[in-house]
Amino acid sequence: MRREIPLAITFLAGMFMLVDFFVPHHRVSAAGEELKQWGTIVIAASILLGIGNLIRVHSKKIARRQSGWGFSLVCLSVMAVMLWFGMWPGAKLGPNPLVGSIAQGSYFNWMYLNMDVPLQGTMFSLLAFFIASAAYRAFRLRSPEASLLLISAIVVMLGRVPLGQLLTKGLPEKATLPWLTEAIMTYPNMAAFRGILMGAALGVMAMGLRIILGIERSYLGGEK
Amino acid sequence: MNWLQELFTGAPGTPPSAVWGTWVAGLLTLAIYSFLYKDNPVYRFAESLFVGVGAAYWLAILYHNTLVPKLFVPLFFPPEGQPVLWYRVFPGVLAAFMLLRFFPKLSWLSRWSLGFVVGMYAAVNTTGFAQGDLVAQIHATVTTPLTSGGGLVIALNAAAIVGVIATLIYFFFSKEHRGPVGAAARLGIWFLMVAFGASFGYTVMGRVSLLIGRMTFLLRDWLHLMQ
Amino acid sequence: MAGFDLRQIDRRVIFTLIFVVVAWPLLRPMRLPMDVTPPVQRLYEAVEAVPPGSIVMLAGDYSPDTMPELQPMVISFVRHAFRRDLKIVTTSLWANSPPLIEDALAPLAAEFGKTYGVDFVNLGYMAGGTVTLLGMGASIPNTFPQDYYGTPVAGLPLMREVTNFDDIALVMNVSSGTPGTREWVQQVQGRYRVRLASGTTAVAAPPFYPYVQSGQLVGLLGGLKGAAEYEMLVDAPGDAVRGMDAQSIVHALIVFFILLGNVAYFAERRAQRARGGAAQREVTA
Amino acid sequence: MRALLPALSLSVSVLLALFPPAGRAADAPLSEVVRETAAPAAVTGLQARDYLDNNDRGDKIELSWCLSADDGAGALSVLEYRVWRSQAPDEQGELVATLEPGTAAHVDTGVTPGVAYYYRVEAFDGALSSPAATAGPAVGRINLFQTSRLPVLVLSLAFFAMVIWFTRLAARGTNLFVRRIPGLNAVEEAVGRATEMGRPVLYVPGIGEIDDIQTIASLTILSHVAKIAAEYETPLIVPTARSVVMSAAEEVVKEAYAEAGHPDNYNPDNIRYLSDAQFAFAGAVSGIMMRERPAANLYLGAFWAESLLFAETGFETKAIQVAGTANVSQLPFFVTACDYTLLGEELYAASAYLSREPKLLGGLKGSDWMKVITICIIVAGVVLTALGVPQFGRWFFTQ
Repeated sequence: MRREIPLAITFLAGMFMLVDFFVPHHRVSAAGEELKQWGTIVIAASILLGIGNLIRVHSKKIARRQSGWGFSLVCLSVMAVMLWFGMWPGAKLGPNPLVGSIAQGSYFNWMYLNMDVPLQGTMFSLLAFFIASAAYRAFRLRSPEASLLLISAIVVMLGRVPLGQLLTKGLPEKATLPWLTEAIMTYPNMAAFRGILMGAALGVMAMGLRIILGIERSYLGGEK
Repeated sequence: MNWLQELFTGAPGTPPSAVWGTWVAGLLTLAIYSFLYKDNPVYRFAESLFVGVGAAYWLAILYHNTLVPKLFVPLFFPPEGQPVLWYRVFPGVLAAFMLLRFFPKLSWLSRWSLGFVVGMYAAVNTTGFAQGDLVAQIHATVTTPLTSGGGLVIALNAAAIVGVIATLIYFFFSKEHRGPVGAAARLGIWFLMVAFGASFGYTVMGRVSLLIGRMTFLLRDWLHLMQ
Repeated sequence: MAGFDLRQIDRRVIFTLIFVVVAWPLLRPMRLPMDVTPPVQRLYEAVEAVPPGSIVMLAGDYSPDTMPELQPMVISFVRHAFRRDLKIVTTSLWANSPPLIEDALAPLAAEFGKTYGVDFVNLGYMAGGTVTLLGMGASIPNTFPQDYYGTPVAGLPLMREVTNFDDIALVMNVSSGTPGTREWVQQVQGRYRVRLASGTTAVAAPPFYPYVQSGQLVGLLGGLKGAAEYEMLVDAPGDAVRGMDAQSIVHALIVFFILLGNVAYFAERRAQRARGGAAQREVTA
Repeated sequence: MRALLPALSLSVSVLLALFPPAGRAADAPLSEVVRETAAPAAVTGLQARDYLDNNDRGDKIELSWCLSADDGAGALSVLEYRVWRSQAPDEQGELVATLEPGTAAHVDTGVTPGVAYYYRVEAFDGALSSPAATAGPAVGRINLFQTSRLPVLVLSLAFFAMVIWFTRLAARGTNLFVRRIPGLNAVEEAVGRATEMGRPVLYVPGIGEIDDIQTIASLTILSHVAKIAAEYETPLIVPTARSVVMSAAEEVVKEAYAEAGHPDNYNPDNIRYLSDAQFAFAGAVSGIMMRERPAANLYLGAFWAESLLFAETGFETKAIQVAGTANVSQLPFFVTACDYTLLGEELYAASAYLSREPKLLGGLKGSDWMKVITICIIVAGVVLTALGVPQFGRWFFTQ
């Protein structure tokens, strides 16, 4: 029973959503609408799961004094402070509360804009450096395919910025880098990605079918 | 020193909290960049901060923007003149089951919630991909204009149709890539490589843009060096 | 190769070079000229075609990490919409977006004299991804019962005019991943016949060209360049246009690195072949 | 703004009525001045019918009419049209819409499906309403199938039938042909090379979670690689970014060593959990490459931005590199920096090829034949359109 009920729920939820797609009957739509609202609530809980997991991993690290437990402490403390700012229920003090609110001007919002935003932004901007280094040390014309790839890449890299426009200024329009770039994007790039899109769609559909029919059960976890 | 003063007080009219904020943001930015020299405790400190702030933000906004309006208000505090949506108890129970994962004895109940979510997503994705990425793309390929736009455009459009077919053949696994199938697959890989080249160029562009964004912050908003 | 080996350059030298090359054009702008590409032009025209007074939706599905690319698009779109007297409803499938959208809306609302609740509404974040999109197809007020600040939507005059996508003249999705533009195309555009435009990161843009060709997207802004072109079209050059000089120079530098690296690579291979060493040598070196 | 306009035009028309411009008063026939106090002309030709779309919920009724003769003509312009709905022919009913001048059609979206309604439309000039035009009964027809989505249903059913058919064939043990993916040869060669050189093999199964199908496919290939490594007695290092993936990888590798007949050679220390954080993980893997100098680096699974760092460091250490991922934006970096790359679907095909699992084979074969059908449709559609028969292609329009 520990497997049959979830599989039955999966089947029913899935089949209903399929019917909802093809049948516009108002009773189906009305039920479908409420079901979709349920979906958002349950999915919200699955996000809570991830955050709970994070707390568990870091508290374990601190409890066992594993290497780097100090960093775990930093992580959990800042989290607690920010949660207090953002969710403290007793703090609806005035028209613009600084605590217990997520609105603009609150402490919570300040922490987000001045800590989360720069940290996230900077983390990914590191990649510009790494790409430059890899461009020099690893991107090679090692085969005809790789060569074709790099040539197309170089055209696009130059043609997509104002510099490319400047470099081929005065040439006939259809020989300029911006035109070539747009042509690459609109024709071969479009065609190849359309092929990939269709193939990927089939993969997703096959997976969906297996899940709804209960052939695919790996998401339920290992034990019987 | 006008500039030095501005560094610590901001442009005229800037509230102190904003100046503070910019300083915090600036120092955290540098802490992350220190990774470029090598992995170090300052970087790891900033990284832990990143994880903590991120999780707290997510939890709070989930509470305020999803759980309160969708679950708590309809169940416990319905707006005046509106009935209690008692049937929201069901997703509430499923949501609670989901959290039972943390209790090994009861974690099997979380599969009910998982089953619900996974089944729904599976169906929604199936129809979405079928309509948007399969049928709509077939339609668009079949109706590619081949009679207007001038010789070059017609040729390029025709080439694009051939490209779609060749790419599909490249990802065909039920036959060896020999003979005509092999030739078509070969053509397919060329199309793929040109497309990946475009992707490469665009990815480089994206990463560089992110760096430009951070540098604009450092040089303008923090250090006031840009006009 | 005797003497100086190009391959021995420390990564940190390259890192420093990149740093300088990005900073320099920001401090000393060159203002290289720039044309507008067709997907951006089409997006601009699609917004121009919306009759004044209509409601458009700004769906922000992004986070701070891609803000440099996407925030200029959000700002330009809001400016464009306000200037044309369109009303804006914003939604987010990404938890990170609402404060960022708020950051773009607040100053522009002040500039154009727009009132919250009447001319624009920020509905905030809703969990659920694709399922939320379908919920909006049935009823936007039921899917977002409150706005970002917790005000019930029944209390917002603008939201009384909105039931579902039938009331939305155009959706502008600004996205940096999943759920994002692909989900909007799959779940909303075809299913509810919505005019959908998209602004995405450069990384995400190339796979969306099939959607542009098929008309599933009425226009596409790809990365900072797309944002810069849009800024030019709405006649308000900002961070994106300002970044284009640096972008140009760094691209040139990276192309130079690729060429230089390959020259070194082929020189080394030739040298090895001359010594009679096979690829084996290369691996054991 | 929109609220202002009618108010503005109202006040203008009131002003005009009170103080007619000199020229106009002189020219205007008397009758027109008299008509100022009369109601505007009624609309004509009002029709109400089910919204012409087989795909709605049946909650829409479409109205159309011809504009009032006074719409936009002269000073006596219509300010708005008022639409009333009732369930009896002679009732006034409920006001459901007020529309701007120049509007000659309306879709009433608030009706209960299957119920008969009567409609009245009046032209209103700010003071008086025209006689009402009436129409009805009209019923919002309940639809049972979205006909525009028929192509989606047909193609999906065809595809599902093939998937189920091939899955059953595979389950019965029928030998379904799948061509060998060249990338697998490259993987085997790489492991062989590492053995010759007496150096370890590094296998990174991506940074995806365990429920990512790419991770699952990668673990299948890992099992294959582990068997070869066990036979050759070459150490196999598997760094992971998720603790659950680590336990799964442990199982897979241990089992493979046992199957290859070398259970004693299995070294649990080589299956490592490094870090959940993306760049910390990338840094730690690069460290392994520099210190332990694996001669073959295999990156198969779900990769994001860290792909670049792996490929670069691996290139530096001169290892043979084979990569594979379905994350398209990372493929270009792998193609240019690795010796062989499995592109997108090839990763799944390789895992189906190796595992021979019926559900994977069924999906793969079904997809294959669906691709053939797709190609046939495209060719047929393009040819027919060129021959002047565009209907076939248009049938696939689903919006």
